[in-house]
Amino acid sequence: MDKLPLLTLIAFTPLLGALVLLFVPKQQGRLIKTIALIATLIPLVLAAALYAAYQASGDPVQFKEMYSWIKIPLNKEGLEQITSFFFEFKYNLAVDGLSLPLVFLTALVSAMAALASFHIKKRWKTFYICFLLLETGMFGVFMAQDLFLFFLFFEITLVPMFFLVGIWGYLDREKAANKFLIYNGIGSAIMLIAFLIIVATVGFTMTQTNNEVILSYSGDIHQIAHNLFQDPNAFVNQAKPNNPFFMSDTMKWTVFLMLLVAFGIKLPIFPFHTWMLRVHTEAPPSIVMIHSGILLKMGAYGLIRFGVLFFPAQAKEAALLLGILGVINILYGAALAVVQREFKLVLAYSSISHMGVVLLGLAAFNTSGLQGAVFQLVSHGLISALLFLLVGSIYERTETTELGALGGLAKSIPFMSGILLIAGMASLGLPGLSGFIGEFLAFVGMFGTYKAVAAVGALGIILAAVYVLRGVLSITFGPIAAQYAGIRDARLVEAIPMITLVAFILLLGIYPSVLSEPLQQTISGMDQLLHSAAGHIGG
Amino acid sequence: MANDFTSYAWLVPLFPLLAFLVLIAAGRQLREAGAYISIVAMLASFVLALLIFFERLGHTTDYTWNQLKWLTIGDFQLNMGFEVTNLNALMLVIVTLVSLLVNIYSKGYMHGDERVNVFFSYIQLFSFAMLGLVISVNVLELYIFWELVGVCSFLLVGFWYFKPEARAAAKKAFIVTRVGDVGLFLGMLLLFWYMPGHSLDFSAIHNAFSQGKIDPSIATWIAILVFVGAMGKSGQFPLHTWLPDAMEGPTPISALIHAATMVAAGVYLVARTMDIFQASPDAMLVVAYVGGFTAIFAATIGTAQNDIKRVLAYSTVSQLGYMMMALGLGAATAGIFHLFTHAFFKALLFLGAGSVIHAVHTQDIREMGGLAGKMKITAWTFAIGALALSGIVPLSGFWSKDAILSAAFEHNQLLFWVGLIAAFFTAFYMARLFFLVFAGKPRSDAHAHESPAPFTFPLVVLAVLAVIAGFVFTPFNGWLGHWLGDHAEAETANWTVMILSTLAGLLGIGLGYVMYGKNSVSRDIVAGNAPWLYTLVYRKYYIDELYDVVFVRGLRLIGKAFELFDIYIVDGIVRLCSAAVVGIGRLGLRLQNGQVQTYGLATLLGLLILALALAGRRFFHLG
Amino acid sequence: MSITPYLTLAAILFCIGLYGALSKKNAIIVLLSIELMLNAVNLNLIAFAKYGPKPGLAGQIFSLFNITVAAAEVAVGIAILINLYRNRGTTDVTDMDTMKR
Amino acid sequence: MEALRLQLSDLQHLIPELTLIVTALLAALLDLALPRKVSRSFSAWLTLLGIVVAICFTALELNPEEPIQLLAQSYRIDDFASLLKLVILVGTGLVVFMSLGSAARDDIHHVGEYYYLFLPAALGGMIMASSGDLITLYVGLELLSITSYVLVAMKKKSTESNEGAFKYIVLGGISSAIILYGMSFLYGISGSTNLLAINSALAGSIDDVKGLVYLAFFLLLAGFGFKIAAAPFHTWAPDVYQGAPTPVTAFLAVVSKGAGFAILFRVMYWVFGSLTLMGTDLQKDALLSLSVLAAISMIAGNAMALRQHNVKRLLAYSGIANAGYLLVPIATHFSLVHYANYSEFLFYLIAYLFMNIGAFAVLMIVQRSSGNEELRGFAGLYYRARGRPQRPCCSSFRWPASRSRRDFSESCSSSWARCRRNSIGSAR
Repeated sequence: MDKLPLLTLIAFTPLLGALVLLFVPKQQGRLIKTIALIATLIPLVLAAALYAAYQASGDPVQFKEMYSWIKIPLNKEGLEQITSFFFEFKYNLAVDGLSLPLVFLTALVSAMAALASFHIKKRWKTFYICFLLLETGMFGVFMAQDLFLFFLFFEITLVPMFFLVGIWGYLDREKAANKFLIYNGIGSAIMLIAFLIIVATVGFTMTQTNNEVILSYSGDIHQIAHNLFQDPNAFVNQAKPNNPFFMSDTMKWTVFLMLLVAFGIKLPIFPFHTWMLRVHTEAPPSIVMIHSGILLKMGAYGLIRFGVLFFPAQAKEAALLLGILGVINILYGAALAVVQREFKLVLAYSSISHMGVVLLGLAAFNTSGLQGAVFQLVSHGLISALLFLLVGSIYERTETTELGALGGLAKSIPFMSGILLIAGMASLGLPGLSGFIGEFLAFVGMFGTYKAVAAVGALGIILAAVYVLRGVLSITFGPIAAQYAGIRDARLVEAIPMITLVAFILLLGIYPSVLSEPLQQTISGMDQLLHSAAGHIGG
Repeated sequence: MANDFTSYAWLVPLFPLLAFLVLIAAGRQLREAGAYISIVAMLASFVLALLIFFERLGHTTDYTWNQLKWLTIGDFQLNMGFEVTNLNALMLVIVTLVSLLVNIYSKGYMHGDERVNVFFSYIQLFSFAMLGLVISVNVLELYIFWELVGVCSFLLVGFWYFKPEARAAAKKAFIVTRVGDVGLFLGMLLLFWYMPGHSLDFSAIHNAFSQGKIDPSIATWIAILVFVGAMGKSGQFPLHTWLPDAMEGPTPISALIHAATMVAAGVYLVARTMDIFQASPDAMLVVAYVGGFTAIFAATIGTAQNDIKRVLAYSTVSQLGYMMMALGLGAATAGIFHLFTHAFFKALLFLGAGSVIHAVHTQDIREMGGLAGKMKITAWTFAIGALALSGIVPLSGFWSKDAILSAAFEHNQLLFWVGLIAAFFTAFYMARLFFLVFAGKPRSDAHAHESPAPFTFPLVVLAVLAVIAGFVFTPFNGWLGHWLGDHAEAETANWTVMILSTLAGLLGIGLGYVMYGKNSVSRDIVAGNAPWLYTLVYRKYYIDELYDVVFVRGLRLIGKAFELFDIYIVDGIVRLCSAAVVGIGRLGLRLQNGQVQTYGLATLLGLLILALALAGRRFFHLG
Repeated sequence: MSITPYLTLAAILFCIGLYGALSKKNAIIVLLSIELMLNAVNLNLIAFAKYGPKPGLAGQIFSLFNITVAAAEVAVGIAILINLYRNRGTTDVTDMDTMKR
Repeated sequence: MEALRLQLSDLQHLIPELTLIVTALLAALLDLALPRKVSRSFSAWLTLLGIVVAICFTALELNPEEPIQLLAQSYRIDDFASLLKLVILVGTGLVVFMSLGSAARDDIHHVGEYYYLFLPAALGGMIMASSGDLITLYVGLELLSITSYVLVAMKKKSTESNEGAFKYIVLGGISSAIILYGMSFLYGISGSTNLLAINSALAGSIDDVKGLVYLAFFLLLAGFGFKIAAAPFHTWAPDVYQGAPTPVTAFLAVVSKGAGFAILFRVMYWVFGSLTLMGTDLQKDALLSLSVLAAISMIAGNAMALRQHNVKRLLAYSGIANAGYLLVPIATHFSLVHYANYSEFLFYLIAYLFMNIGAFAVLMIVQRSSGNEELRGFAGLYYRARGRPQRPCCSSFRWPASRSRRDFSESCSSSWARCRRNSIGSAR
């Protein structure tokens, strides 16, 4: 087990599946689906094994896999004393407490979405190839320990997503796909620039051994963190004139804000959210499961990993801003969710609202806040996946998800209605279900830092109840319309992912230690970093 | 000091949970068995609760177990577990007993409903949550169960999901209590940060607050926030509006959840965290005044309602106000005592009302009448309940109300008079209710008959309890106060209070009798002479309408405004950006007119502008 | 001898050429105007070669190259123009706008 | 003073160029001599052969121990030149290859001529890449330009082709004149046409002739900007691209533009941006103007492409934007640690070459089947041509929706260099 490159296996099994699919004739729908399902189930099993094998104590970064990948020698004319001078990107995968749950979440939601995609109507082959490609990209994003690799995987997710939305979506799908691509493209562009600046300054390392002097640019995030925080002699920390590698505070702020915007688009932070509304309404529901369940998390993940952990002092100073943005997200999303007439839009805005909780947890800058943010990520991933799974199944039967047109479905589809109710309850943060833990921890954290902000944000809890109940009850309660009286309840293939997701939602809600244990090391490491950064400000 | 049964207290909520799981899993296949499973589970819980109760009789130390590692927050561990105090033990008995009786009752009441097993499973879930709430070891655990009972209440109120009114009522119940829950939530967060060691355990809270380790201003904040939570659950003004609407649910539910147990959870919460309140006189005062106001406010509304269950609902709100008032006055035992007696006679009244509704298929008291002859057991038990509620000697209600009023008489005269007037109104609307329903002539031609045994058995049991339950704590017998650990309780008989409260009760009943029993005073005396007053009371002081305008429409308005903002400003800016790009493109394309000389000119102008802008600044020093 | 008059003359010539190339309707005249511009350059080069701060032969050689290249260019230009005239029957440059936007 | 004479031994360094000349002459003579009936396709193969041989010879010249300088440094054969020559030759070869068979259909009457005209054009590009002297540079430029004019006009009966060619020649002539005018001032200031000599003259005291230096720089910038179709000197590109036969358009977009960049790079790197001028106002302004040009090109090119329906014009606008990207490494500051942005530039140029030729090849095929160049001809391409769609999607990334981002990642390495500069900027 130790020798097995588990992460590579997880990340590239879907890709392998996609390659296999290339050789399957496109008429073989059943075969294609089976292969795709297997290609998502294997990573799920492996991810579960990974989760089990992860050691909660000790070095939080585990399962490291590192191979030299791209190494570009650079011109060292005029630098005679230098032995070698290069630019290196490594194939560098690992997981820590932060990425581990997200890797598992990805595996889980992808497998469920693959099941839910069974009722895609056209071009299964291309669909699943895109789907599997997307999954590989998502795994990579959460595992990559190198900026370049991260960027690569991040981009890999965009392309299949574009096609998945653009080809298999609803009426306005092309517009949605374009909007998705443009927004995320801009985000990626900004992220790329920020990364390049980081690599070009922080990533510059001079290694001196006996008689060799090696200069290198590296995208390794551990190297970068080392240069930033542990090595006072690193070029980046030396404020000498004409040191092109020094990062002034202004510079750090610039990069931090760039990262905030780049990942803020993905997260999405108000006012960069409009693109995701379209994707939520226009993409096929199984893809929205992925989108809302995982892709949005990539934004938060990136924000934590690169924005907060690379620039803790700046993030700390911006904490109030983050907190206020979080509250705006929560309340703005919730208030809009209350007035939507389309259930998918209700859910879209509720996603915005929930992502605000993540921001709030981040802004708290203490262990509970950070932990809350991670909990909220995982839990929202599960819940929104479940909700969109239901939306897909309901839409398949009723051809609409307009709140006004539906009603009383509890009569004809009691099972799905029950699940919908559970999902809704989880979404509004009912204790005993996963949504509560994240909300609780994030608010606990924020309350320790900015009481007023947290108190205002807590209004969102009420609003969440309002919009969730409004949405769920309009669909399931009330008198039933005649045309929906005969629709059938969930088939087995739909029920399995529903029950699985509910099970995980319950598990997290009832016994959150499952998630909090592996998190501890990482979170306390982060906390120390943040505190030392805070001390830095004070001093 | 044996804790043989007490250490198994966690089993009490577990039985209903198991029943719930069985019912959910097996679903419709169970048919009739569902009800029996529920009853058996509840019976097991009840027996265990009784055993624990008796075991506790001699004890004063609490039994605590909190070793379940639930969540780690940095260096801090949040553990779960359970705690049995004397207060808990009493609550366990009340909840299991009422729940058991309601289960039995429901077997008859819900007979024939196709989702009867769903109904029972909800009740089991509720019982589990309520019992869990009672034995919670810390505030977070309590909050979790607190929310769970809220959900169960929501589910049961909306049990007849196809009725739009049920849907609305369920939604309202959930959302309004949620408002209170947010208060509790924030209070809990405050506690978390200000408690030494971040401990949320009740025992730790007790120690910290009774030893004055917490700043009083913080204590005030925490107390008020916790009280907001209690207000939501216990229907205190201004968060009372959901409770009357919740009567859309099946009647046994009204008895169990909305009269005896869940709504009392707020009172229980305040009693459980009494140390916090005692650390803050201001908060105590707030509790007392809110309670007192709610008591009289809801009692007046109760006089003008025509729905049998709504009358009882407002009565519940009013009685909960009494309890709160007692707690706020520092008379915790009196409050809990009233909770105890109220649980029995209000459950009795609701079940009686259910029996009536079952018989006549209407809830409007104006369409009933003369049922006493046809439904003897129901009428008698209902009368006992009504008398107990009205505070007539020697029924249980008298003793508990007297305890509260004595406390008020001693500490706060204003609240005493408020309580007294409320007692008068209580007696009046109960008399009105009783005479309209059971006396006089039938006003509809429904063939009412006595309900079967599953109905009447709980009624009788509860009626007995409503009679005798009061004797555990009288001015002549202060045992309960000692047992609950409240040494400040006054034990001397206050004859003034007793006489005044009895008078108020009798006066109310008398007025009810002359207006509705003998019809010697016109019923429309108020409606005729002061129609605005009648309408005001009848429309419940327009609170619902006010909330509708301010909150519901307000929120919708804000939402709409945000939506416009989202579409036109946020998205508008985005569109503006894309339009700008397209505009640049258009501008550029306009240049491409096919004329080679234009092209040349553009090149030339481009060169000139570029050169002037870039070189010019060097030569003309323009920056 | 100052170089300024030569440079001025060349600049004037260049501008006239440019003006002609950008304003005349007749394609032939446009081509001629370009020739004028090239010749202005030649004048410049010769002037620099003779009177510039660092005189030398290179300028004159450069101008010889210019003359040759200009001849080739104008030859191709006329050829294309003839072809165009055959197809369109006009030498008016303002008529040449079948492709736009 | 080194020998100004061209020694016979020097010719070995010119073998690639000579190969092209010989092939071109051979093809021309054969074309002239052979009777009409003989198919002219031999010309294509001959041209291709010449190019392949030239590629081989150029490849052999890679990695010299010392840069070879001929004729008093007026002709340099160094890696910069050799690599660019390879790009030019490969590009030309691909264009010729892609014209095979399509030439006749495109109502090109003088097929033989059409093919072998690519050879002097490529030769011009090679001379530009190698030149170290204003005169060679100019001659190379004109050789490329004049042959391009003819190539654009190759569709003899087509009004559009003629019109495009005429526009091209008028504007090209003007730009040539502008370049020359700028060169004349450079010569005047330094008294030499050699780039390095000019640079050392500029490095000396230039304060009294500063105006002339700036004038010269901007004139050159405009002229070269025209050749590489950078906004605002891009106006000719859409019309000429549209008018020209498709392979010629590809040639213009790739080879001609690449050669233009070659001299721009050479001039910037040797004259205005070199280390000897490091930190001077002149250098800063020069680099700044290039950055401005790059920015305008990217924005304008992409913005105009958004509303374009004719694919060829669309590709022209895309080419304008790409010119902006390609300008970035040239415009980037040379710092102590990193001062040769050549590899970034070349990397992007090669990527650009392949994706552009790929796009044009697909365009040609679609054009042939749909009969026009409008974008709607591409609709449903997925369904019509199963095997082929990967090409427009994967090899060229030219479609507006996916454009901005893809190009961005393509220009990763360019931005990289730019970031270096940003970081330095703020370090100061």
